[in-house]
Amino acid sequence: MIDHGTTEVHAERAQHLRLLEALLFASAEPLDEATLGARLGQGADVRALLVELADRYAGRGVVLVRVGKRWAFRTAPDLAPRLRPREEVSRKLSRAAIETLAIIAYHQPVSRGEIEGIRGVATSKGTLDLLMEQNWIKPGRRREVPGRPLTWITTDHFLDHFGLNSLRDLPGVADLRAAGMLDPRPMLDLPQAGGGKDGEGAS
Amino acid sequence: MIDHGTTEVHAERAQHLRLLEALLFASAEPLDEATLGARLGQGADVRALLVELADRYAGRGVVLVRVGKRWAFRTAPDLAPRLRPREEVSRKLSRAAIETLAIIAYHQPVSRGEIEGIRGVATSKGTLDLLMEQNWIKPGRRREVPGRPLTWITTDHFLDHFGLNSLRDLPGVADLRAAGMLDPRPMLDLPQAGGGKDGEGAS
Amino acid sequence: MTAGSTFAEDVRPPGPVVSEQLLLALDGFEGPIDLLLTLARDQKVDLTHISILQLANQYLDFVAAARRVRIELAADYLVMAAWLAYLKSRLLLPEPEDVGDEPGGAELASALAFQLQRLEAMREAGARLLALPQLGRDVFARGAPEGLEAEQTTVFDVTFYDVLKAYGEHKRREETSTLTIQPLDLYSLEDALSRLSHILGSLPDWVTLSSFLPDRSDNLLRGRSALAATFAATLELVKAGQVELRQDGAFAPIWLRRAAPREGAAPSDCEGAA
Repeated sequence: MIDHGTTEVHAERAQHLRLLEALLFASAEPLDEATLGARLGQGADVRALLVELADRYAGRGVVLVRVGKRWAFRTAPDLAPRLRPREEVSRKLSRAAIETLAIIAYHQPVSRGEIEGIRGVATSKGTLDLLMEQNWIKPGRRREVPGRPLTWITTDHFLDHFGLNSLRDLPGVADLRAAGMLDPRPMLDLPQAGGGKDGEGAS
Repeated sequence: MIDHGTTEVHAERAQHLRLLEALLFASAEPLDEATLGARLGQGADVRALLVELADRYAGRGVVLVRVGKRWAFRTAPDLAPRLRPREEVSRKLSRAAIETLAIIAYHQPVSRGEIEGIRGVATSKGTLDLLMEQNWIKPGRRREVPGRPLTWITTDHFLDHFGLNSLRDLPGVADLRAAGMLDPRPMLDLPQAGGGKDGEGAS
Repeated sequence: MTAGSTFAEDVRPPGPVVSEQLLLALDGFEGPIDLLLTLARDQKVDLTHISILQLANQYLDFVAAARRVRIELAADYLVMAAWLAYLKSRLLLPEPEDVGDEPGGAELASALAFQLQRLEAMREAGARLLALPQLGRDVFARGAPEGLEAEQTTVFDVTFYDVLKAYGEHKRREETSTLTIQPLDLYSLEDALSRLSHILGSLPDWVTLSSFLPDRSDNLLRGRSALAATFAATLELVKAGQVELRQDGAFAPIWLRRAAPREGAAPSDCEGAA
């Protein structure tokens, strides 16, 4: 008599667990206990069932987690790298972004307004965001002028990434000129006095 | 020493099972064994692991099923009445569509002319379209007879949708075959609705 | 068609009289075969034991009745009626001896029976198929699959050189934006003419052209333009008959002097053009 009763209770509990499992599996959203309770029917101790189910899944590839007051199946966090391997996609940085980065590097600390003044064009917010995302720039101090604009400076990661020891190693304008990076595109090669091509270095 | 070895093998197997479980949980679509094998890495006996995993889930609220050559977790079919959303808005298929689907499923590969021969009516344009839209059928090979008619076959999604392991599991397929109902018997040139302008069926 | 009605009058069909309901449902049929199958079911026997002759009669009756009630009846139904009338005749008459390849009445009848059985079988199969637990209706896939696509992290392909170059380009633009084009400092033909005419009066004898050049060695461009302008100016003066030119060989210095007022001896006359 008692045996029969326990078996029945047992079977009902097992069936509740099955249904709970299926409901949580099929739902696109985490489910709260009230919703689950309504689906299981009266007399189901949803909380206890959920705890039992979570126990069963503990340590498995899929785990039952509580998200706020709601419950959901999730793949085990430690498996994430195996499920979603990281893949690096190489992309070109826009010219505007490279130039902005260069100006921050050379003029830091520099506010966005100043960058725009130097570049002569508006800087989209996305550009600074992008550079910050790459951890190349970070906000510096606010400038103590009206409006207290935020300034931008380069990070250590910037030095690291570009193989610089310090900002002092950034080539100066004269170095750039000497390296031919300020050369105008050759147009008319007018013979100037002293016509030597390398005379510019002196200026 | 031996103990240590077995423990290691055991741990690796357990980890494989966890990963397999997570992969199948995380995927929206059934996964084939080759894909799973590639994710698990070399040396994993995917088939054996899948069978073990399916065993573990047998009788639970969520079960591991084989769909053609692919595997997926699905809620247990017996829970359907408890899971089914209240307001069922499943689109009713037309009789023509059901018949056409059945003919394609049981007779595949089958040409449109043959379908029309069996049904005795011309297939309206929307029927194959609708079945294709549901991703239940797809074009198969062209038949190497005059006119090279296109044949139709069912998709893997068809198996998935109707919970079939393979085409051998189509309801009553063995009996129908035994009764000669699936014989590619040359069709009687009966008058057909829609005028039977394409002689495919007669060939 | 006449055959059909004739038969219908000659042989009373043993089957049930065509029901009004069936007539009303005519639009619902998917063609003659569908109708035949429905009629066959009325025989309430296993389709494998169906009497094709009886079925043909039923169909012909039906068509005749339908044509009495509604004049228009799709051509397919009439074609089928004609075919069944033919089949009936083949079934009732003794088989002729000389038919050769043509199928006999019994063969045609069994082919039609098979066709009906097969269609019935496919209908049942369709119903059983749809009774299976269906994904999204009875059986559910994971509601919130995490997905297995690789997580993509963007790596920007920028070298230090790119940064420097960008800055250099920026600097250059800055410079060129304030650049004003300076006029070229050239020695003009007018300058040379006035200078030459000025000096010429004081010349006693042959002098080299280069000694007329202004001293602008600090500016190569101006020096060269002075040479060109002065040479052009001397040519002008030669043309005007005010100066004589002489050159003793190719690339040799060019000599000039004031022209004598119409004297013969001018050894450089022809060479002056050189």
